[in-house]
Amino acid sequence: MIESPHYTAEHEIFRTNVRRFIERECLPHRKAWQAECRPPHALWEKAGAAGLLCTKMSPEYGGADGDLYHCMIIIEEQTRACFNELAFYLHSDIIAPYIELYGTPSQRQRYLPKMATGEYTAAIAMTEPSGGSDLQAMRTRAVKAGDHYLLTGQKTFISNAQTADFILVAAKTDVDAGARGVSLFIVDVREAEGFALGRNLRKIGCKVQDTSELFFDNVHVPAENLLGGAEGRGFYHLMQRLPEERLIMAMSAVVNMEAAADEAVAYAKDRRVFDKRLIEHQAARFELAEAKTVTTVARAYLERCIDLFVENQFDAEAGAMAKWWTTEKCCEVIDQCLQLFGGYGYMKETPIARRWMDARLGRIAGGTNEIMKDLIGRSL
Amino acid sequence: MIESPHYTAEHEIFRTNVRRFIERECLPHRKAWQAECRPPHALWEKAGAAGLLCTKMSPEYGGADGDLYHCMIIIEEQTRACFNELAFYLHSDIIAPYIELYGTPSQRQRYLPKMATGEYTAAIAMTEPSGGSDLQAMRTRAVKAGDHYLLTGQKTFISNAQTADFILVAAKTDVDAGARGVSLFIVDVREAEGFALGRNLRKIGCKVQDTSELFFDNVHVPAENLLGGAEGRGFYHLMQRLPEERLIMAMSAVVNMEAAADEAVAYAKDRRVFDKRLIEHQAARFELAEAKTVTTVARAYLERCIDLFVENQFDAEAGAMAKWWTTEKCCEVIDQCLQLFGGYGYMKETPIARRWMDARLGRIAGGTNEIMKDLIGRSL
Amino acid sequence: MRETARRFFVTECLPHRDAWDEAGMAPRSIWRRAGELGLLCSRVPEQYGGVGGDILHSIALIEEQTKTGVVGPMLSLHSDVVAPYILHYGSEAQKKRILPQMVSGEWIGAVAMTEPSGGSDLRSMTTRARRSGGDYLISGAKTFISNGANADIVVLAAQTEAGISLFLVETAELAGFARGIPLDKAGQWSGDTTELFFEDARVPESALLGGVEGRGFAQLSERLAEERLLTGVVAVSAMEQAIADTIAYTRERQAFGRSVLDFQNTRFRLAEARTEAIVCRAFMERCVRKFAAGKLDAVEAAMLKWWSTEQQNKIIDSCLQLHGGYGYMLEYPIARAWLDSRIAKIYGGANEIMKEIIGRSL
Amino acid sequence: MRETARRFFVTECLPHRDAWDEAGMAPRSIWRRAGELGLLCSRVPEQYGGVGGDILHSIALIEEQTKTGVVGPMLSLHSDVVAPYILHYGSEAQKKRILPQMVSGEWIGAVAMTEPSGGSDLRSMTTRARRSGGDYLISGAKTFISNGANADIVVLAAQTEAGISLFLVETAELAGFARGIPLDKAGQWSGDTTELFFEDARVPESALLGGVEGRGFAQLSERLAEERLLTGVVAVSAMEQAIADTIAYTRERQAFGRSVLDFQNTRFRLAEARTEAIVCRAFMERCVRKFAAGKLDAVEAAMLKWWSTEQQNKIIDSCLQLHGGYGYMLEYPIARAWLDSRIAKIYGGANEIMKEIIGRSL
Repeated sequence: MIESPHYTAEHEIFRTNVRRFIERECLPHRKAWQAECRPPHALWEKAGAAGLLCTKMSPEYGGADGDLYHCMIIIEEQTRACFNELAFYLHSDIIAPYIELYGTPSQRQRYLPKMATGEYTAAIAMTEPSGGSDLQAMRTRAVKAGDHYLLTGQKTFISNAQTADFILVAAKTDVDAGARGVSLFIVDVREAEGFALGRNLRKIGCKVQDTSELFFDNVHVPAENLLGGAEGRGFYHLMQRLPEERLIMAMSAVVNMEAAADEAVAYAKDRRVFDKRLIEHQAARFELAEAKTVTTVARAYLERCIDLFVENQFDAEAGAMAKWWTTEKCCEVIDQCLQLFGGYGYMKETPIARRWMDARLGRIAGGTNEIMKDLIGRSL
Repeated sequence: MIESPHYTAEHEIFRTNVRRFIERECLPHRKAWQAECRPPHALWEKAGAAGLLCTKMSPEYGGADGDLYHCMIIIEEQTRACFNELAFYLHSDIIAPYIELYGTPSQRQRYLPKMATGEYTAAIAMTEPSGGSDLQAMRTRAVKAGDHYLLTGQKTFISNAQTADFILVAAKTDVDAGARGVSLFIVDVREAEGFALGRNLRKIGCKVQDTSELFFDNVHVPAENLLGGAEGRGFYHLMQRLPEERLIMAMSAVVNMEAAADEAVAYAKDRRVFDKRLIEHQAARFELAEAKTVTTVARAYLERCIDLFVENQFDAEAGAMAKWWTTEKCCEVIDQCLQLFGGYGYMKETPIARRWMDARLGRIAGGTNEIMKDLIGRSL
Repeated sequence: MRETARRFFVTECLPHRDAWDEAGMAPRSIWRRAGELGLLCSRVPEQYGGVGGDILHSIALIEEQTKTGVVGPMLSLHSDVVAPYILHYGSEAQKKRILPQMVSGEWIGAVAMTEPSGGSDLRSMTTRARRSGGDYLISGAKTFISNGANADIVVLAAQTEAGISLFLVETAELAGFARGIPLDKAGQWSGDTTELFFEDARVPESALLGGVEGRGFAQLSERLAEERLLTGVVAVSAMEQAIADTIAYTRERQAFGRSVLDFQNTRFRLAEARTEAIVCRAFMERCVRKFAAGKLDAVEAAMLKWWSTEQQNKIIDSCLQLHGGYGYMLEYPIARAWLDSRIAKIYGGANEIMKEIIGRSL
Repeated sequence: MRETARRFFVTECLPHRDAWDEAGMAPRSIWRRAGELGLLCSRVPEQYGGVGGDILHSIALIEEQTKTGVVGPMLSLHSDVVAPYILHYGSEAQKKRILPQMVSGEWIGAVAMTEPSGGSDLRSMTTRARRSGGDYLISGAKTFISNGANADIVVLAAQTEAGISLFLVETAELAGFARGIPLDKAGQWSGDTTELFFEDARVPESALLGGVEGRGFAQLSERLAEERLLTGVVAVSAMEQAIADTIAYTRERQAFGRSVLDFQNTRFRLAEARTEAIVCRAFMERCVRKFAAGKLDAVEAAMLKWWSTEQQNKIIDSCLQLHGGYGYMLEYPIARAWLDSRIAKIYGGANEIMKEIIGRSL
């Protein structure tokens, strides 16, 4: 799908695996999972067995010692199959690294191997109903009581929570310390008293991906489950991880708009209207020329971002730029392409319609694009 | 040019006069005036003699007792001739009404008849170099000293000042009273010691219209020249006049974009490229269809605004909306039309190029469009 | 009438929206209820059972329905698109027979123009009606037919010897007629949309609308201006409602210690949206006045259609964004408005077709 | 080289900008000075008097010139558009004769393609070169010719029997050749742009570039990718400079008691602009790398040309707006940048032509 000098033969074998997995293990069940509004827990175990999980993780914990391109390949193959609605990367490339990078040795030993096999699935809980992206305004509290913490609060928009075995929860351990009062806890929700899984929220798109509210009422969390073992590091950890998380979102957005443009070109070459192929109408051709230009520009930009990332120069501002710009253009290109499909573009069976519904989340998730612009604006 | 049920036979006679005046008295001199960056004072006297000035003013003071449509007709005829670069309406419909509505009887008697004949030309000075549109931050002071005021301060972006016989100047009479400390003064600049006319600023467009900096250094202004005779009314007067002023700017923007679209349609029908008329290329045709739609929508909206104005329901928010939206669309339409002219669109002799340069000011003058949005936003 | 409509949509439709969404259509019973309340075909004259209202009645109904966000039952299509075909081109017998049943909600109407292969291109229509004795035999397939799953009466476009003609097809017990299952759409879930199939379906000669073959294209063109006008009405109502919802939401919602509405970006986006909605309404109302005076032409109707639906989508997208994460959740009206509005740039003639109509008139 | 260029533009050009604007062109003396400093034709090999640099030399020069906002002398046209025609298609004799004079700034180069009636449509070209003895006689008119008023050497496109061909026309003492007065443009005032007229102007057979008739279209197409690449370089530099100027201005400028940069709207607009500039630069640099590797194709060059100039104009317009009233005053660089940049969407092939090139490749 993608020409890149970075893909090795090993990457291409991996791609074949991924493609086969999606075709055999995901697509046949898509409708059922959409109806359930979540994937089954067994999917994660299958994905683990197929080597799709935690590809970047150290082999010490069962990972594949891979790179960002493994994540990219999964995104590419999901996109090709128009199965972007489930974020595999959330488990492998967003949550697992918190434990691998910041966890204590025993936390790593306990959680990472099971994440790699899919025995454990995970979620991460930052956003709160009242606060949106404002981490400073976080109300969830963790009060130390001997050898454990009591966690109380509420979270929302939490992906993967319905099947999660544990959830990485951000909470204030010191309410007066602002950002420095935030800590992360690994909450084993299967055995946590006082924890309640709220509604699985109905969304515009991304139907297979569950999105839930969470309630914590004096949930007993052992002190050893404080990530990294030291209080007040949570905000710092989150901030450190954000550029990579946003880069992954940008990867997804770019690949998605490329797929949309390709589908639209193919359709426009095939479809006949007013005695000509659609692409022979100049206005349609110009729309496609614009869409192809944007995707080409976006790909060049993405490659630059990945290069910077590899060189450890991809900072918060760069992450914010990549995230807002690519998700914005992704929606624009998809909307423009959808229009070319006419009435068929509005039918859910058409991939472009699903891309349109799914992609809209990109401008909101991971910090709204307004938050991104604010961040960039402050750094001018 | 414009179909409107509001135009009477008298209006049409007036239009003929205006058109003749522009053709005979303005266009032949345009180049010379552009080189001078200002019109001659005599132009105003000629305009007065031809009945073009102060058409809305009461006959008591030499006005024509007309309506907003006279102002509109002048704008239409200027636009048709692509001679928008001089704002006749500034003299007649923006400045004169301040004196007619808020002036003392003797102020009216002294200034209005001479404004109607063009013997006096006028300017209005609000903006300051440091403050932009922020009237509250005004630094120009008027200190009472017996039967006169001493005016000190600096103004900028003042139109018509090079030929003005008097200038309506906003100044603080009470620095502690905020908006209620602002007063307006009629300053007879021909005889004012301490007054200095600064540079005539070089602009992107609107070359015939002079735009100057003004300096006041203890300028002696007789107390009888305080507009209306009472201090602290200036801000209120300015606010009251703004909706009409912005409506006039909207009129100008709408008429201007209509002219641009018409010119572009005519050109596209005439010009042949790649073996077809330009308008036969679908992409060009769509551009024109869009431009014509925007102008049609804008005209409907303008008519609604005028109706509201006639019914005294055109408030500050409505004025702000009309101003930003029409000037924004005016620039968009003109830019889009200019593109169709290819290289000719960049030549000053082509009307579209001059429209493009002149119209850009509309998004800035009379309060930037950001100020307009701020005003609307606060009223939500 | 407006008050009755509001109550009807709020108390009798809105509570069932989720169920109707699930079913992919509104039940026939709600059509009869609408008929009972006098909400159907308000412009049909009294002699055919209606109340003889004017375009403002139609607009009031559309506005109230749009404000509640209830998509199905698609009353306006029935009342303002189908009924006028019969009223303008039908024989006296057809009017007497069909209109009262449409007014009462016993019969539901649909229009069938679009074909799977043709989109907005009427000339490429392949559905044919050929004479057979005193009847016509109709064969072909239609798609994207709103109200198609329930329609008792279909205004059908087909090729005849003399060109495109319209037929009034009564679907009850019509041999050779079949409906597809409702299409699964990105939005407008309670508005049923289906394919219709005709295979030598026999209709009497009297079903030919207007009595003369080959008038279909002219009839469609005449009626389309009205349909596009009303699309503009929906668009304006939808954007106004979205703005109102968003002002309320952002005023309430707190972020970084203040109301989201207090952020300059929020205020600017809403200031723009509100201005654009007011501009759009001014244009729409002028078109309504022209229509009422019999002066709305195809070009201006096309301008209204593309412009208003473009603005509708742009504004609703921008309003959704101001809702943050909640904007993506279906329980918020803005999420549904976003899904429901996208088709407006496509139906009733795609916006590109509108630009073509305008461009050719220059 | 970059440092020399910067000093040259800042100290030897910028102070004269107003005078050159007034004159509608830069004087010949500044060309010779640029030659002296080694700023002309930096990619010409040493054997023809150049320094044998690469595309990065050209880019450095363009960036430094764009940053100062100096339009004329239009060095890049001379060095990066005209010289390569000679370098790629000229005979050894032509290269030896012409290139050293171009490197030194003795001769100024221009390209003459566009005609009054044809715009970007090369096929409709009416300028003709017909054989007459051992020579060609050229007749026709060209317009929008940059450097036209001073050009000593013109790469001229004309119809020949075998199709469009390019000629290297030396203008000194050329009978039948005339220049129009410099055109009065909306911007780019010191960049002279004129019409050129040919009436049976006699050039030797050797003036035919490449020695074979009918290769003109192919030669133009080959060179245009390079020209469009460099247009992208100008665009990126111009937007970066505008953003830097605007950040500085809005940080300094006070309104309503705080810095204009402190307003959320200002920050958002500049955040957008900065992101777009970074995106544009990433794409431009990738195109440069491809060009250097001989792999930049016409389609990608077309993408860069339209996209970058579109962004350039959008960003500069938005930056001008953030200057408020001062943005409209010519003493501020942003006002000139706004005027100067508009032509970029038109020259080097209008952006619509670019979309056509891309669209046809799909």
